[in-house]
Amino acid sequence: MAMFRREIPTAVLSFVGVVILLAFFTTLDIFETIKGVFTSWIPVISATSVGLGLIYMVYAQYMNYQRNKNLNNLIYLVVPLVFFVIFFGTALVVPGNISSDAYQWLYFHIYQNVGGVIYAVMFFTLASSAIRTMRVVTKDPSGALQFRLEAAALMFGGIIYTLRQIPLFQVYLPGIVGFGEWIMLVPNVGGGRAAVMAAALGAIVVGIRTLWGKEKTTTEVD
Amino acid sequence: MATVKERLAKTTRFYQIIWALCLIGMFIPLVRPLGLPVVLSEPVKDYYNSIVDLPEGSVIAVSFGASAALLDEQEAQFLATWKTIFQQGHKVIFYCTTEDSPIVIRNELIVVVPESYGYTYGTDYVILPYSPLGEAGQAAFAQSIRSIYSTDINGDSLDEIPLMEDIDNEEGIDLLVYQYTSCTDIEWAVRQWVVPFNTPVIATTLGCCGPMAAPYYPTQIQGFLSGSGAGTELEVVSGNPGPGAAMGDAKNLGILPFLAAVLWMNIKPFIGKEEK
Amino acid sequence: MTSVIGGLIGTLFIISVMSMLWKDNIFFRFGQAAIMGASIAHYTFMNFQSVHNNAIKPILAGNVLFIIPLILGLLTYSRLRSDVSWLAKYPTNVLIGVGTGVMIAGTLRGQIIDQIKQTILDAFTGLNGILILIGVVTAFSFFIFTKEHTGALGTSVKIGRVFLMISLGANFSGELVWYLTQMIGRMMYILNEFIWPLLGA
Amino acid sequence: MIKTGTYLDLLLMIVIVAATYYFYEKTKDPTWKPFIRHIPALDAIREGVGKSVEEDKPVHFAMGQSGGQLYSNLVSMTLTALAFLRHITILCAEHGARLIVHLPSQTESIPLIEGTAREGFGFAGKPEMYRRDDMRYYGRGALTWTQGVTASYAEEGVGLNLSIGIFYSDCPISLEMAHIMGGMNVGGTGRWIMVYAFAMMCDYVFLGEEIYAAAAQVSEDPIMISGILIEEVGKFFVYILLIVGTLLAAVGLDVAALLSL
Repeated sequence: MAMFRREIPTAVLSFVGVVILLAFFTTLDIFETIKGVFTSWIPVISATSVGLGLIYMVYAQYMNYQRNKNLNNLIYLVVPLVFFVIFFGTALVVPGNISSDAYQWLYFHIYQNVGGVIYAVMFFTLASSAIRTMRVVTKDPSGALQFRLEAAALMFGGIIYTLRQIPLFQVYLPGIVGFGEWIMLVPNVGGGRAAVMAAALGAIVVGIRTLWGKEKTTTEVD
Repeated sequence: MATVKERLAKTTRFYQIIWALCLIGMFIPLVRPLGLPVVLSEPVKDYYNSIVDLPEGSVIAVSFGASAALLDEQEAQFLATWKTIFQQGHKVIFYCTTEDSPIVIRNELIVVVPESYGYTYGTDYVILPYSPLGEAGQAAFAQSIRSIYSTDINGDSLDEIPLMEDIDNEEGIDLLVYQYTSCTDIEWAVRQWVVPFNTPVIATTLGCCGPMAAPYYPTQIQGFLSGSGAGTELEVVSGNPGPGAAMGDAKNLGILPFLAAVLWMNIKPFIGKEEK
Repeated sequence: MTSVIGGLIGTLFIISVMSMLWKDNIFFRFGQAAIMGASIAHYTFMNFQSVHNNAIKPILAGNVLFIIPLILGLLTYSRLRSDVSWLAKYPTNVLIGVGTGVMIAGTLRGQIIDQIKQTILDAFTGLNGILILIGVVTAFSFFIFTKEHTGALGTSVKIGRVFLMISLGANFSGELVWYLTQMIGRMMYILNEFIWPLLGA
Repeated sequence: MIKTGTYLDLLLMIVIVAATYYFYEKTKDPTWKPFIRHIPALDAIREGVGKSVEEDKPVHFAMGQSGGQLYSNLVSMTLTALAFLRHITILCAEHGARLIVHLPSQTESIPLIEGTAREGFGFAGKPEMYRRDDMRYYGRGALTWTQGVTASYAEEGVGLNLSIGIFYSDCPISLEMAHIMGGMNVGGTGRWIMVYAFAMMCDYVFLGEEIYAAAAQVSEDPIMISGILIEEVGKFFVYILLIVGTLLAAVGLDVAALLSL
């Protein structure tokens, strides 16, 4: 029985991964066919598991409310369920489903609209963190001024590319477009490429360890 | 000596003042537009040329991974792209890779109206429904469209759709317009379309994803639009005005308080205002 | 009128979410909870539809092989009972197997070899290309973990970190302007869907 | 039989597989202790757990709104985040700190995440500390995730906020809100595009690929630690290709064709 819990699932993982690699490296059609079958399963497995999240969400909200019966926790328990029923019910029952006028109304004014707000909020949180971080010169405890090279580089890349994206500066700050593009296509590419390659190597090593059956997170968790 | 909490409250108040000023700055041009001109960049020109240089009737696949929440950033790109494609008479296969995409694409096509360009659904363009593809799904799509999508968005079998008659994999695709909102997803297109099949790819994405797409341009991806600014540029270069212009105007004043605050924080140490 | 009411509701939701920038409050909690319910409903519905289109329909059409991913998907729910929770390893391991295989296959070429190739080709295009090469070589040295960053390696890492920071700055800027656009978009929503219709403009 | 255009990929793969085999053999020697440079952010995790206990606030662990990707190129990052989850679970169990895990939107990853947390508490000898209601799921999208996380900070307080994994545009809110609410931010992501947010908002940051090395160090597992050395072999290979390729190009050889093999 223990074999079904550990060894066989690990073998399944390795088999699937190796077949996909063989499909990439070899000209044998059989591997390409098997790869096609596996990759077509992925969306189905992923989509079928979606109810699990709903169960976890409701459970956590319910338990929180049981532990601490305050108004906030009551809101978290009831309001999501109410809106779930409104949205899901409309999509399911109203003719036309998600294309119906009723769903489109809900979607546009609530889902899409408020979805956009969260990114709007990020403008403010990001701006405040940048104001805090982009300080090229600071005072140390003795009162002496210190130049921070890395903060200067961060600010250089950040501010120049910001100016390049703003029409006002494009018009009234000659050369800013070219300079901004240069930042993006030269130093950014130099640093970014190195980071991409390093992360890729890290990912491949973890990947091979996983296919080898030595990745703890996939083998030891029951 | 201020406590950590008090200092935190003080800095938060400072940020809140900057935030309020930014809001006011954004608001003014929305009521009184400034109307500044637009400067074109190379990736946008190449993006546009990739579409218009294709022979008429070429097949373009649009991997559509839109997020409804991000339409402010991408709507100008979408509308200008669809209009450019339809003006050239190319055939289009839209396939939806996020759960928001089917609604977004339908709404976009209500605005653009392919039929007004002489298009017929099923013959000149088709929309495939949502499927959570991920990178593996992109690989599967390039290999066999029918292994991922058995029907179109209306539930009709792909075998009954004239446009899809002879198309089932990357061989039938002349250009991939890869639309995405998660910056590293550009790698999916590179790895699953460019590396194995050399399919020409152009990309349309958020402003933040431009720096991540840049290392792949122009060799692996032929052009890209990043952000609403690039959408506005495409509107200009393609001669299809859209919602991008108003956005550009409001950015001008909205960003100024932030820039002033960064400048102030860097001047402070020199005038002895810096707290330890 | 429906439009103004929609605009009003949308505006109230925008304000409720943004109010968290001022301080935590009950309206923010309400808005957050409502969106959580709405979002999971949309997500669940679209995925059910996806299962219907990509699994149920093919199965009914005779493609019985799709029963397997359907069963695998259902096995993820075994996590809810601790005595059978190990069954969930099968679907997760199939997913990880596919993910790992696809990732390794594409990463070798797309993220490593093609990047090296492009860096070398760039290096012979002029000063900018040489700068890219210097950036790649020095920034890459930052990611060496088996040597202390001192001496020549230390110098290389210092230069590399400058390139990395400029790159981070550019990334930051792209995001900042995007978020600014989003804020403008929401202001346009309030104006176009609520204020102007209300004023009859 | 081997596809043209994949020879060099195969060579790199063979180099890494051979290095993997070599170093796995090395790990069988219990006296083998390779040198790995110290990553300062690692100490901060323990410090942050201590801070949480002192302030009687929970430790928050997040692997990103989209941090449960099992079938994309980012799967390695998901697994790396799980190594940190196991580590923080053990630390919380040892110090008696409450751990709240903010689940990503990918429901298919929940079994793995929950299993890792449960296993971590079990390993530390305190399985009773595992609470399913502290596994928080917020639905799909950055909107609900960031709001859920922010609400949790506001409601329950935040001592340490450990954010490691696949982060998109969710982290500028979650990190900044944790900071504003007095939490200590430690984190990192392998997604280069979002590293800036961590660099700007965290008290201690893992820069890009450092998360893989740090995960190996926290695991204290020789196999995972050997992974760092295997990566170094890969880096050596990259440097060789870069240097040799540049020299060959300088003498006029068609390097593009060679590297397309």
